[in-house]
Amino acid sequence: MEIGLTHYLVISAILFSLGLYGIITRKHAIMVLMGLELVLNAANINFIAFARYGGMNIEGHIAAIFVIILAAAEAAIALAIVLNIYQNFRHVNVDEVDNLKG
Amino acid sequence: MTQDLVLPLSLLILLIPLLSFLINIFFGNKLGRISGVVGTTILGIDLGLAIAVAFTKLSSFGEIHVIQNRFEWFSLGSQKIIVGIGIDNIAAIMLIVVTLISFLVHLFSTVYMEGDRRYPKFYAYLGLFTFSMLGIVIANNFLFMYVFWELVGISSYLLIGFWYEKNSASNAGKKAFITNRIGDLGFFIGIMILFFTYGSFMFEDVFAGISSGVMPFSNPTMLTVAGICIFMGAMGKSAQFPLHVWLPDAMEGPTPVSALIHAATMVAAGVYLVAKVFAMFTADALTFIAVIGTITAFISATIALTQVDFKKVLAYSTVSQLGFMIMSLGVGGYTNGFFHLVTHAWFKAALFLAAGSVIHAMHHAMHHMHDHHTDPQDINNMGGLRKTMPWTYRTFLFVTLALSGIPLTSGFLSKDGILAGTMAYANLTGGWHWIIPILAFTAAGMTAFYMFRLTIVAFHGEHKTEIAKHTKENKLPIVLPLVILAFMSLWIFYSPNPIDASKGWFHRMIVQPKSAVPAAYQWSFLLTEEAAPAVHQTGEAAGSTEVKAENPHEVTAAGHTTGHYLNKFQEETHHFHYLAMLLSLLIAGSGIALAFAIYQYKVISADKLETRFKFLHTFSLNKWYFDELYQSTVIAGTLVVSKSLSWFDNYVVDGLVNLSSYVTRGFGYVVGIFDNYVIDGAVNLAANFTGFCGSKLRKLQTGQIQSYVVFVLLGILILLYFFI
Amino acid sequence: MDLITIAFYFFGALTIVFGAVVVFSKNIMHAAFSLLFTFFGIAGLYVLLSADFLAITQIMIYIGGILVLIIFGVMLTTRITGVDVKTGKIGKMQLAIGGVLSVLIAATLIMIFTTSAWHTADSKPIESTVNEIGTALLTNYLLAFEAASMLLLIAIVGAAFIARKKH
Amino acid sequence: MMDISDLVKSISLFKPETTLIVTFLLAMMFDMAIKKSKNIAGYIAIAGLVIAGFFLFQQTGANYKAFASLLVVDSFGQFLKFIILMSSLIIIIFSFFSDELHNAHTKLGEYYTLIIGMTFGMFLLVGSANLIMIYVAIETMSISSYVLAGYTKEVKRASEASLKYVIFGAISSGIMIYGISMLFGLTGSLNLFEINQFLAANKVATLPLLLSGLMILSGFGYKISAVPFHFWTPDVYEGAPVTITAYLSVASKAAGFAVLLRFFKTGLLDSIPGTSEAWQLLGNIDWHYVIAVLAVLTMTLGNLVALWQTNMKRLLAYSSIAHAGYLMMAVSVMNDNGVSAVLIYFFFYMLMNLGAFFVVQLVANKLNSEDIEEYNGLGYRSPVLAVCMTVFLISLTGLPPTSGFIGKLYVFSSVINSGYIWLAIVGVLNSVVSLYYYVKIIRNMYLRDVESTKSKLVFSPITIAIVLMLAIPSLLFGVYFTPIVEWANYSMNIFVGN
Amino acid sequence: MLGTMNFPILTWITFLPILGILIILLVPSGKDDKGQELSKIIIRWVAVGITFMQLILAVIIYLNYNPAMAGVNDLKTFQFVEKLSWITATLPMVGNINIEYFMGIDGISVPMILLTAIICFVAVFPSFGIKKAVKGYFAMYLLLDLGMMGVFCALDFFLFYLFWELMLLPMYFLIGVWGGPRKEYAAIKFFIYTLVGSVFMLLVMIGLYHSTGSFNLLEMMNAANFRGDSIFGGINTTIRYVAFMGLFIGFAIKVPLFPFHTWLPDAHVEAPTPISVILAGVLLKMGAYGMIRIAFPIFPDAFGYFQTLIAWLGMISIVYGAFCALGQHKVGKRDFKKLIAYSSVSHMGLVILGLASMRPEGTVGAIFQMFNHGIITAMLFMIVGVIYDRAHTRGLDDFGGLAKKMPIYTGIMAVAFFAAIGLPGMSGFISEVLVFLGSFKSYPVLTIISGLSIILGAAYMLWALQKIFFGVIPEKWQGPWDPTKLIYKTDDVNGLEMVALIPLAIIVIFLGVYPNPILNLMTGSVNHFIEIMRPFVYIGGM
Repeated sequence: MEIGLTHYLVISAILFSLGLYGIITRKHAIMVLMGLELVLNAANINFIAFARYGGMNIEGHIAAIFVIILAAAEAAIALAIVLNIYQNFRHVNVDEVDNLKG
Repeated sequence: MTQDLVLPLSLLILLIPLLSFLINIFFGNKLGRISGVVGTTILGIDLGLAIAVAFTKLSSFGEIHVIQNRFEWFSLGSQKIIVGIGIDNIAAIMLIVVTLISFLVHLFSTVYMEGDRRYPKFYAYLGLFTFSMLGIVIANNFLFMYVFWELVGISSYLLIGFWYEKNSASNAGKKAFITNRIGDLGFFIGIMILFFTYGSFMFEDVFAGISSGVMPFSNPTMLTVAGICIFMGAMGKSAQFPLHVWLPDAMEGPTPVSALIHAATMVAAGVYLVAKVFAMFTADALTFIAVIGTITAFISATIALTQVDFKKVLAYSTVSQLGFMIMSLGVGGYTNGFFHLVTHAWFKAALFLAAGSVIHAMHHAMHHMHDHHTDPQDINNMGGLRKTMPWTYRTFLFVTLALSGIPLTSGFLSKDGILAGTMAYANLTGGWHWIIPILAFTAAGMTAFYMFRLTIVAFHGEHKTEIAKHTKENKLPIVLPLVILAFMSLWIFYSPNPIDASKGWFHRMIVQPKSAVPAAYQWSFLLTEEAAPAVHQTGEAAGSTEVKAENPHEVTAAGHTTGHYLNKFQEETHHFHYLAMLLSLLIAGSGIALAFAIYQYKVISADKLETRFKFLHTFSLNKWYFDELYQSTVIAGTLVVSKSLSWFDNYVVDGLVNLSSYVTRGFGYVVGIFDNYVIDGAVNLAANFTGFCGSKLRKLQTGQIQSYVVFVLLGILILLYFFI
Repeated sequence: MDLITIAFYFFGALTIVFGAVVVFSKNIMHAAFSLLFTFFGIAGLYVLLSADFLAITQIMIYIGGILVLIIFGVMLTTRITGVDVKTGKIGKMQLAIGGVLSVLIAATLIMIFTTSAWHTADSKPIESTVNEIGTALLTNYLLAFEAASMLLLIAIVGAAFIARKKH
Repeated sequence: MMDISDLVKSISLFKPETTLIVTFLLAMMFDMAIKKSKNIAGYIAIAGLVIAGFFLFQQTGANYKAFASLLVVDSFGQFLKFIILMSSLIIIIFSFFSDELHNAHTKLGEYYTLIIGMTFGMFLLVGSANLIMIYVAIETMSISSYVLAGYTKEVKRASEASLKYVIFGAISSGIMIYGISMLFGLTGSLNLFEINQFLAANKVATLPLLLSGLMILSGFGYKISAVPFHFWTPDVYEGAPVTITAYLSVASKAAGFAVLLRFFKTGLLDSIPGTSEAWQLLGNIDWHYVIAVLAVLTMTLGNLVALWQTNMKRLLAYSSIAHAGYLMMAVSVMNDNGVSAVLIYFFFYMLMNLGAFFVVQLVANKLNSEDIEEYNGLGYRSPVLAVCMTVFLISLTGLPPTSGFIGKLYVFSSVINSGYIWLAIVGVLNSVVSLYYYVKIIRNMYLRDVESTKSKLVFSPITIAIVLMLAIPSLLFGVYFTPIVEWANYSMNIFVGN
Repeated sequence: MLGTMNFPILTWITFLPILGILIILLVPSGKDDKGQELSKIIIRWVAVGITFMQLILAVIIYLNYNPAMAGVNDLKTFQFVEKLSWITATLPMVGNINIEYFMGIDGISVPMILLTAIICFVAVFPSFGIKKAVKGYFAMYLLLDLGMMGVFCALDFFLFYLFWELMLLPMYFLIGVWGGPRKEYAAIKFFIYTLVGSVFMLLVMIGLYHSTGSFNLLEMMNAANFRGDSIFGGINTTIRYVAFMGLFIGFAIKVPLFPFHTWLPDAHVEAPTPISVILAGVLLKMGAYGMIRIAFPIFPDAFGYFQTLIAWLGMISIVYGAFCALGQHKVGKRDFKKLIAYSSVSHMGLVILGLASMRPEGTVGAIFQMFNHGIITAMLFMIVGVIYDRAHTRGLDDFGGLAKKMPIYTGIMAVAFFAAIGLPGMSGFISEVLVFLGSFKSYPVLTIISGLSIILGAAYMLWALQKIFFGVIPEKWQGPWDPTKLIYKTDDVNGLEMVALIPLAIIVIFLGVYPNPILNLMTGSVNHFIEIMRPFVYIGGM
């Protein structure tokens, strides 16, 4: 079978779901962030795959680049915040950070 | 006096008592004792004017049906509310009745109410009452009638509850007012039907409309209904079965009030109303009226037999006599019915004032003896008053005779006419209608019996208590009214012939009005011989200030032997005149005789009778077995009926009234609960449900970020599949 | 099966298997290192998709930058000296919900991806994308590019502020 | 390809944003240079905002696709940029009086700087016409706001808020970018104008379009706190400093609505001539209905849950969710009337919501609590403040004669005019529910603790003046609102190209 | 004639309270006790002055009003018209949005303005008893006054709505701050209940605006102004029925009509005396006024459709309210105010029944009943206030025998009670009779059932009268006044209370004897109103 667009998309879909699963189920904040990275990478696979099969559309690549840049920035901020949480709570279990509710 | 003056003077007569009311209510406290004098004086002036007006009307303008005016009270653009005042012959007579009795009661009260804390207020209320009552008298339209009807009700309420510290008094006032309102509702519905149909409140317009054949809702039955509705007003005010229950309770009011309102005037208003609008009643409505009147007359007569409270006896007697009047009007005896109203007013007022006199004396005696527990109104505490209170006794005796229908009294004339009328009616209509004269005669007999029982027990014999022994005759202001009223009960005032009133001025002046009801819905025997023209005349004259009715004299002149009477009924009444007279004399006589036998001469022991009735087998051992048995079947039988009817009245009729009041209040309670829990509950439920939803939705906000993510993803999925 | 196919399946498997390890692993360090392989697999897929520049960027920024950042984070927030590098117990309910939801999402996405028509066009002759990307970034995407630089500046300021100890 | 003339023109239209960048840098530098002044960055920020406002005003009437269609400069954007600018300005002023911030830090350089950065991000977002640009802009404002939400970083709840915010925000934008990738796959373009043209010319599969649309909506929805993307809102609003809460509730919402409307109108409008009455949207999906359902969910949830809140900030958070619902009602009608209603509403919403938060801030300064019970007897302890608060709350409820009523009037007007009677009924019933919790505050202020022995609260005249400056317009615009309506009507046309 | 002058008298009478509010707010609260007392006195008399000036203006309006000009839907025959452009803005879909400052009065509003002025003036005096937060109280009081006046003057729907809603908040505060023990509940209930009603009104208002392109009420009454394709265009459409119902419910809540009445007893029971007076005296009238001014003439076809239902609701309210009042002697605490509150439900039901009849008698009667009920119920509530001030209880069981201790009071009370049960010679009688006469023509059976209220009314009123005034004075009333030992003051009414009560009593009796001064005002307008409605309504009977 010829490898086509759909194959990549399926990989992306699985990766996306895995990422979400990680976000939902992991306690550790950094694990949640890792899940998030999977999600973003899934999106990137889409971009690149669509770009490739949409007539080598460079826009997809640009988009992927921006996603990577922003992921980096976001990761930096998120980690800083997680560190701050660690300072305040002495742990980084997201499900235990639930004082604000209701 | 010219005709133009009649109405302004009538208006003055109407307003003068209001002045009394205003003076006494606003300045009463300053006036103090003088307020009685002021009130009496004002009423005296009023009486003078009333006499002048009435004489003018009757003597100079007797042939003019009604002197009246009409003016716009207020308007709603095209729809004008026209009202007016009018004096016809019955109004003229009523003016005198009301003002004279009111004047006498004012006078009487100066002594009787002496020392009451709210003496000025009493006079104020009397003034208000007189004003309202006069308003009813001179109204020539339903609206004014209703207006003053209500005002009479409220002043009656105030007067019955005058001693409001007593719970029974304020309860009685309330009961009277509310019971009256039930009748008033009917009255009001009747008015609405008529206004709706004929577009006017004026009697003449309504009658003209009816005689032109226009029917409410285009249905002749509705005219009957309207008539009965109007009559319901009369049932309330005139204490007709089953709305009569308030009247005995109303005796809680001061006795002069009972004399004025609950004997002579206000309770007669119902009769007056029926007389005023007599022309609009259909045959069915009249039958209804007659039946109600008969039932009332009979039932209350039987009840009066056993009462021991002085005023209660008189109260039931009043109800009974009102029944007579209503009955008379119902059978078509217009003139006699109204005649009885007038004669009854005098002697019943006299009876009540005499009762007042007795009670006043008893009170004084009790006061003298420092006794505060004995019931001063219980006839068994009296006895022998004949000696201590001679004037009271004499007048009382005389008016008792009048009430019993003994010749030479006015009561004889009027009652005899009524009884003859019932017989004529039964004869003309036949069938079960014969029950009406039978019951009427029985009631008449009982009237004589219980009145004499009262007289004998209270006045004759020995003093039954020490108190009775210490009673003294009252002062002049109390005695004088009694004498005047007793005097008024002489036959001579109404007819030169002591056994036939039909030749008197009264019967000449008070002529049965022509029925406005089309012939198809009216008793044929009530229709006058000549028909249409007079009606048209009325219709044409609708705008003018006065209406000429058909003149009886002209008819007499034009007609021949039978034409002497206006209609078949009167002719028939005349036929029965002597038979009825004979019968009634017989029955009244035996009633009196029985009373004397039992209470005066103790030929028959009342106590024993009662005991034996209760324990029949001990009766059988008695040596006067046959004798007594014979006697007791009549008397005890009557007693049984009386007792049971009394019971019936107390527990069933009154009970029904009370029950309906409980039911109403209970319903009010249920509605209250319903309102609190269902309607308001629904509102609160909506609010609580909203809050509940909020509190549940709030649970979604767990505080855990991951659950939020789950919700977001779920949300997207649900939205996706929802909108697909 | 040609080389490309084999390569695709290799990189695809690499990506997914290690992706799964990332989210299922109990040990956070294992997860972090698995993430490295995932990223590497993705970079491989990029190559297969003729995205040479992206593949390099992926390796450089993600593996070189972000991952290192993450590992630093792990180290700073977890007591390395202790044994507690595990990520803690997770409620069964949460796992079940997460599992079901992820499967649902994957199923939905795969369903959509396999059944829908996508915008496709004949590809131009494949050459290096670096040139094109460079041109685009400085012309059509100039603003986005500059804005991203601003964003990074903000991120630096912010991250520095947050991560800084109390002064 | 972009030519030089386009670039020159674009740059000239980029002056407000440029000013913001310069301000950002200057603020940072001055803050580092001048150690003594605590608020120096704030003053610079104010100056910068004023200048930016001036440049923004200069753009009146401009309609241009700048930077090769990355950014659109139009009157619609200008209106919302003014809203954002004004709220930034007001928030900075509020911050001068925030004990919360001043107690936590000796210097607030980063704070003001980040506000400017966030303003910059929002400016970009309002004008973005390219999905990548939108993503970058959202991230720019988000990253600033994550930090700002946790600015009082030693405070536990602030750091918690910040964590939740960053995780939720990152995931939402992750989902959004995945949606963008799918849209890119469907249309082969990231530019809204081109997407529009592609959709007009070709038929695309409904299901992926819907899914990608919903995923993109999750990015926008989280900015405007639409259900079910709202979950961060209460927690973050409660945890963040009051000033930031207020800022998030107005400015970032404004930017969110801007991009939402622009996405639909620019990207999906079927631009057949003469269809300005109601927008025909491309792609065979009833977006009216989708947004309407979300609007109903949003306002209902916001109002119902708000009933139970006892923390003022949290209550106002739910209230702001509810208001997002009302606004979405106007969005859902998808016509110019709706846009105009959104703009009008937003202007008034800015006044009243910022006012309410400022009162919360002032009270918290004095009483150290945001608990609703602390407001007991406030009407007697500080009459002016309480009266102003009452005005804000009544305005938020939407009762005349306050400006909030005018906002609601226009929203319902647009809804009814489009025939969505049921939506209007749900809307008004919701505003009845909302009355309950707004009045609860009024009740506490006036009905509770009437004969209080507690001391009077004295506020500095300048803070009172600021509150009055928000309260009086809230009232005045309720009886004379012509200028705002005219302005909104002038601004309601979203630039859709040729 | 003032009517032809350019003096904007309606603006003055409406906005005069603003002046009062400003003065009141500027009065310094005083430093020491003496100063505070002085400031309270000043504030009170400012309120008296302002309301008195309003009363004078109302009388001037009354004197200069020309009853020959009908108004209702005809701008030319409206009087004292002030019409200014207020809001003009272009909107894309509906063209210009035009909101006008449009005030004017006709025969339907003049009695209401008079009523408002009278009630607001007399209710100031019982307000003297307010001790806490006097400044706020009178400011709110005047604001309420402003709103009420405005409602009766406005002819622009938007303006009307503005005034309508303007009353809510002051009312909330007046009940909530100065009310009884359950004031919070009552206040919020009032607030939410009325808001529910008015939001529906808002929607219909917007719909009407979109259909006619104007907020002008008079234009809305002309079917020609509705664009054919607009939502309310056409006739007898479902949406018009729904819209009418929306308006009707909005107004019915204010009336209050069964089953929307449950806020009323609570509000009355908890409100302070003067506010009960205003609530019963003026506020309830607004519902019925709104129906006549807005709901019925704008949707005559829908009115025709629902006419019988409305008549039924009127009847149910009459009987139901009366039963509830009667039931007061058993349910819970026997509260005097609750009794009167329910009697209000009953009496206002009469208004609705009269309106539903669409007969001149019924409609004139209904409006007159609004006026009379305003005056009479105001009296009743003040009367309750008088004993409440003395006894600090309103429980009917706590009283008895007061007639002896307070004779003047009893006299005034009797007037009010008898007026309330429709005794002839009192104004209530005329209106009751007119309503029944009118409704009997259209709905004879319903009218007869409603007639039950004549009996029930007498029953509950006399029952209350008996409870309070008759019988013996309870122990706790004897001896020197001492609230702590539940010994009550038994002074008779004082001068201030007389000032409030006597004029009302005079009005009641005067209008009972000679109702023309009020009836003449409205007959022209009402007849015109009926004429407009005639093609659409059922008038029953013959």
